[in-house]
Amino acid sequence: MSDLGDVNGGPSAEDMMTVAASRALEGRRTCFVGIGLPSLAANLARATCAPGIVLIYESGTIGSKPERPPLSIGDGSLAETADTVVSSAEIFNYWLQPGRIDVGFLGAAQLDRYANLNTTVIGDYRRPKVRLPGAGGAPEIAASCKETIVVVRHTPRIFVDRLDFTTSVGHGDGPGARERLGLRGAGPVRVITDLGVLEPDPGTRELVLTSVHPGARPEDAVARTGWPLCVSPALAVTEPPSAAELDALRALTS
Amino acid sequence: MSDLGDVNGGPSAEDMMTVAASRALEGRRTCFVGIGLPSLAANLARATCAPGIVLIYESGTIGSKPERPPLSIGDGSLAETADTVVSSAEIFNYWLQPGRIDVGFLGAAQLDRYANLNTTVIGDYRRPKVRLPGAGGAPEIAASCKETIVVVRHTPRIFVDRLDFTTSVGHGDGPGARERLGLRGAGPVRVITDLGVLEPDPGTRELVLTSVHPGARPEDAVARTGWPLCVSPALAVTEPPSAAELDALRALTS
Amino acid sequence: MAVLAALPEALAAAVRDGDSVALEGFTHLIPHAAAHELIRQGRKDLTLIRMTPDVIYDQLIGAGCAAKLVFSWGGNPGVGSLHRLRDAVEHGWPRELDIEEHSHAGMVNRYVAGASGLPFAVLRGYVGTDLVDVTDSIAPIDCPFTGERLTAVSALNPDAAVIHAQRADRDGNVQLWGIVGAQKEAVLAATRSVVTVEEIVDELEPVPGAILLPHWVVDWVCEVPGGASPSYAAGYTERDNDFYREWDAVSRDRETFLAWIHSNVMTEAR
Amino acid sequence: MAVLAALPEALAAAVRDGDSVALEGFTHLIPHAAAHELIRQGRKDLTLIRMTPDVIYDQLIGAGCAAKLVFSWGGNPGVGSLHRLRDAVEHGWPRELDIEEHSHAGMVNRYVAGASGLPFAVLRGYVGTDLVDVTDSIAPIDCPFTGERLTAVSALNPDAAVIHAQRADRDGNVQLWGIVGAQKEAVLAATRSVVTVEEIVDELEPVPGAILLPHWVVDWVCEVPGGASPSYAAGYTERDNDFYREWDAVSRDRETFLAWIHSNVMTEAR
Repeated sequence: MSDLGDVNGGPSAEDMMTVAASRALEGRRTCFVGIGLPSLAANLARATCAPGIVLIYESGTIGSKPERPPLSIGDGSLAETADTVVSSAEIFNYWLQPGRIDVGFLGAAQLDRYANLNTTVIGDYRRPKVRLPGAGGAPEIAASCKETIVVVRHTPRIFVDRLDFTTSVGHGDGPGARERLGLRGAGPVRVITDLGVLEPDPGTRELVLTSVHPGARPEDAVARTGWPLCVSPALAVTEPPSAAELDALRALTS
Repeated sequence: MSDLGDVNGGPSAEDMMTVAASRALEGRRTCFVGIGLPSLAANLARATCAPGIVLIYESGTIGSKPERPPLSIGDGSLAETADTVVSSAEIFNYWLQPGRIDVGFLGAAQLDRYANLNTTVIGDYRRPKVRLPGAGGAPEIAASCKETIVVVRHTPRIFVDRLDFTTSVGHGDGPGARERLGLRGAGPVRVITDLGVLEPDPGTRELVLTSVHPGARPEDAVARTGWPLCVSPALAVTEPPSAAELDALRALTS
Repeated sequence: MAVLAALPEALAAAVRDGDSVALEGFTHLIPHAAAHELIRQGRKDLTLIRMTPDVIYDQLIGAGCAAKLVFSWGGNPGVGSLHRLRDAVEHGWPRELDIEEHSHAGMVNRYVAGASGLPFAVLRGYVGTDLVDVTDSIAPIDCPFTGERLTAVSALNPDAAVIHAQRADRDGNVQLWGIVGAQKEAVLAATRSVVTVEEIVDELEPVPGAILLPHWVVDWVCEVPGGASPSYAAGYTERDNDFYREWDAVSRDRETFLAWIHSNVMTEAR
Repeated sequence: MAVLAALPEALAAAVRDGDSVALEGFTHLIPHAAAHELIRQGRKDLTLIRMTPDVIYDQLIGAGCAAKLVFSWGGNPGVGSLHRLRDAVEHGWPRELDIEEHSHAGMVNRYVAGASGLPFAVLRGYVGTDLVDVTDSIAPIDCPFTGERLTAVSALNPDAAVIHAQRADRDGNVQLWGIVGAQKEAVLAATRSVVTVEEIVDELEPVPGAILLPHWVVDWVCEVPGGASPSYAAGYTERDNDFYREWDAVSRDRETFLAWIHSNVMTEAR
């Protein structure tokens, strides 16, 4: 695992992932937020590069401004700090489905080369090895947001050649897949991990490693990927977290 | 026109119609109210025979308790005195459509022998002689309330042999019509006029005059009806308005 | 993203000749001032959409702004007919008016579909009525699970929605309460939206029963105190029922109507 | 028509073995006390319905009350898996558990259809996912106007809905606010309903963001202060996040779980 300096109290790989994810929200107006790391990253963005961003949680809170990322997406702080709270029916039908939200943040237990996601089962559906929580809002976030960003750890268990179950569609089976399926959002534009950043190739729609975080090596990413991962010839190194970013992150998590 | 004693300040035919309509709500729990005479009768019922009845207006107010019948169904007094106010979408989808409301009160510009109603046009639809306001909530009130009650003046212009336009379905073309159309409410159970009360024959579903108001004669009703109106062999005379009913009516309209 | 603007500028940008426009409201919060501004701007060939077209639609139709009316109940609530609407439908004055006619349940579900990004909505409605024969945006649909036949209505997505609300903050978040009708759905279904408000405030205090339209789904917010009169804004103004009663006489006669428009709309201070 | 009752009596009347039951709530207002009473009453063969089954469903499943789970996200929010749910699905302990699985958007639209008296709802969803293959209550449907293919889901009409709310009045009008989830739809879709409340009051003061379930659509109202704990009731109680974190360890092991149920549910004062 790459490590930017946990021992010295510097940023960890996890911190780098969160910061990189937060930066992906710069210039976005609205974000549909899942729980866990996406919520931390979204609130970090609100404290740094995207102060006016409107955070929308699937519990029905629109414009939540929690002081700390909540444990659950139904926390009281999300409702109390929201511009408005709507019913579950309304959040999915009026707000998510029509495609009015700029970006959706998703996690996954498995992800394939087209950034299709599995959050349902590992193994056989009817008698699974691991029963995961399931779909939640993800299939429609993946379908309807103008763009989605996936935040996952880069491990061979997650980066698989073939999903055990397709819960949420990324770029399907490649070029033209989303259009054929009638999905109106553009799909995943970025996958952010603890090692770097992957983006779909404009032609093949297959994920390409386009950036590595400081201290991580592209070989690490290739080794931890269950398919032959393409590395961009123009591979960049992620800008390390700034002092301001780290301070804001500490303030959110302390 | 029958007259119960306007000159003496006693109840008019209009008063009798309102009182008879209010009595039809006795024992009912919930009523979907149109504007005008139905609203006055429903509020009279609340003041007399049905004190606990929940009045629901298509403007979205549930449990309105106005001191006076409002001019319009969107009056502020309806919202201010309501148990809750919901959106137009919710009032029709969650409250009216599933058939949870006991009785719907309707008026009409034309009514036929099966209590089908026209509130759309007199004459040809595309170039009508009279363009009426249209359907409003009536088609679904007529379809979905457990029962409906129609309140209209008994005139040849209203009681027609053939509607110029079917806006709301009563008993369709007779026995079994509502079932064939998939309408789940029982349809019109009573038509209350300034002359008396009509009810559908249990077999033919055709309206039969079952009661005349004091001072009105069945011949008047027959003469003012555009089809050969059946008069019940057990024709009753409507109980005249009680002092309490008239007092309550005066209090609402003074 | 909401922009605070003057009403004439906002409407000039939001509503063009030939547009479909929903000036929504269920008796409450009717955007009278905005409708008058559309008349002053001389808009033409509009498709006017509303569940309950009342006096302002009578005025827009009588002033010749409308080519088509999409509606479910067109009257002067508690008073009677809309005489300008009748004159247009019955006699083609001042021009022919196309009619697309629904029930309230159908109309509101058309807005819901539009707000939800769906091409249609499903309801129990219209079966056995003649509306099915005269309106193209009604069709049967079968349940894929039970086989039961229901009714579909096509979505409404107006080019512009125009509503009146109690207030907005400086970011353009709009708050309205009381009878809320189909205003949220109309704004969310529309391509562009203009909201007139009684006042613009620093902070929107929460109000029981209030709904909020976030600034990022509203295009223009215009401070127009009394902009609903003679309709009302709960908490701000009262409905002028006398005006509605008097409108009956004003609107019965073409010349009286035109004189009224001239005196009360065309020469109104902007 | 709402009846004020004690929780054991209300649930004994409302929920029978083999029923489909929705104990709804989105993290907020989860009806923990009612779920415990169902376990104490030894209910069997229930079809449990909920968008977000969490700890109480883990408990009901582990206690052997459930034959089937209809859901869209089953986890301990912010903590991880539901180990009793996993044990039932992965190893059939304490019994086999049927699964009917949806997305949130699909589940909530199933409730909306149920509350609206429709046999199905339409959404943009599921296309391209494997959920279509494993779940029978999902089907394609074509727009009769545009020909576009969309997705239909069948309506949910539970035999019983059980929810927790902040308060009710003595007539049984129920008021809840904060994150309101799909509770209104679940109650309106269900044949019978039980609502536990923090308190019963003489008069329901209006609260911003509150919804009201009128007394005539609620069957039983039970005063159960703290009835949502360790979930919370906005304005009354706080969420006990530690409990949710600790549940992970309690629920991992069958014996630890059974001991917990014995000590905390079966012997709880009624």
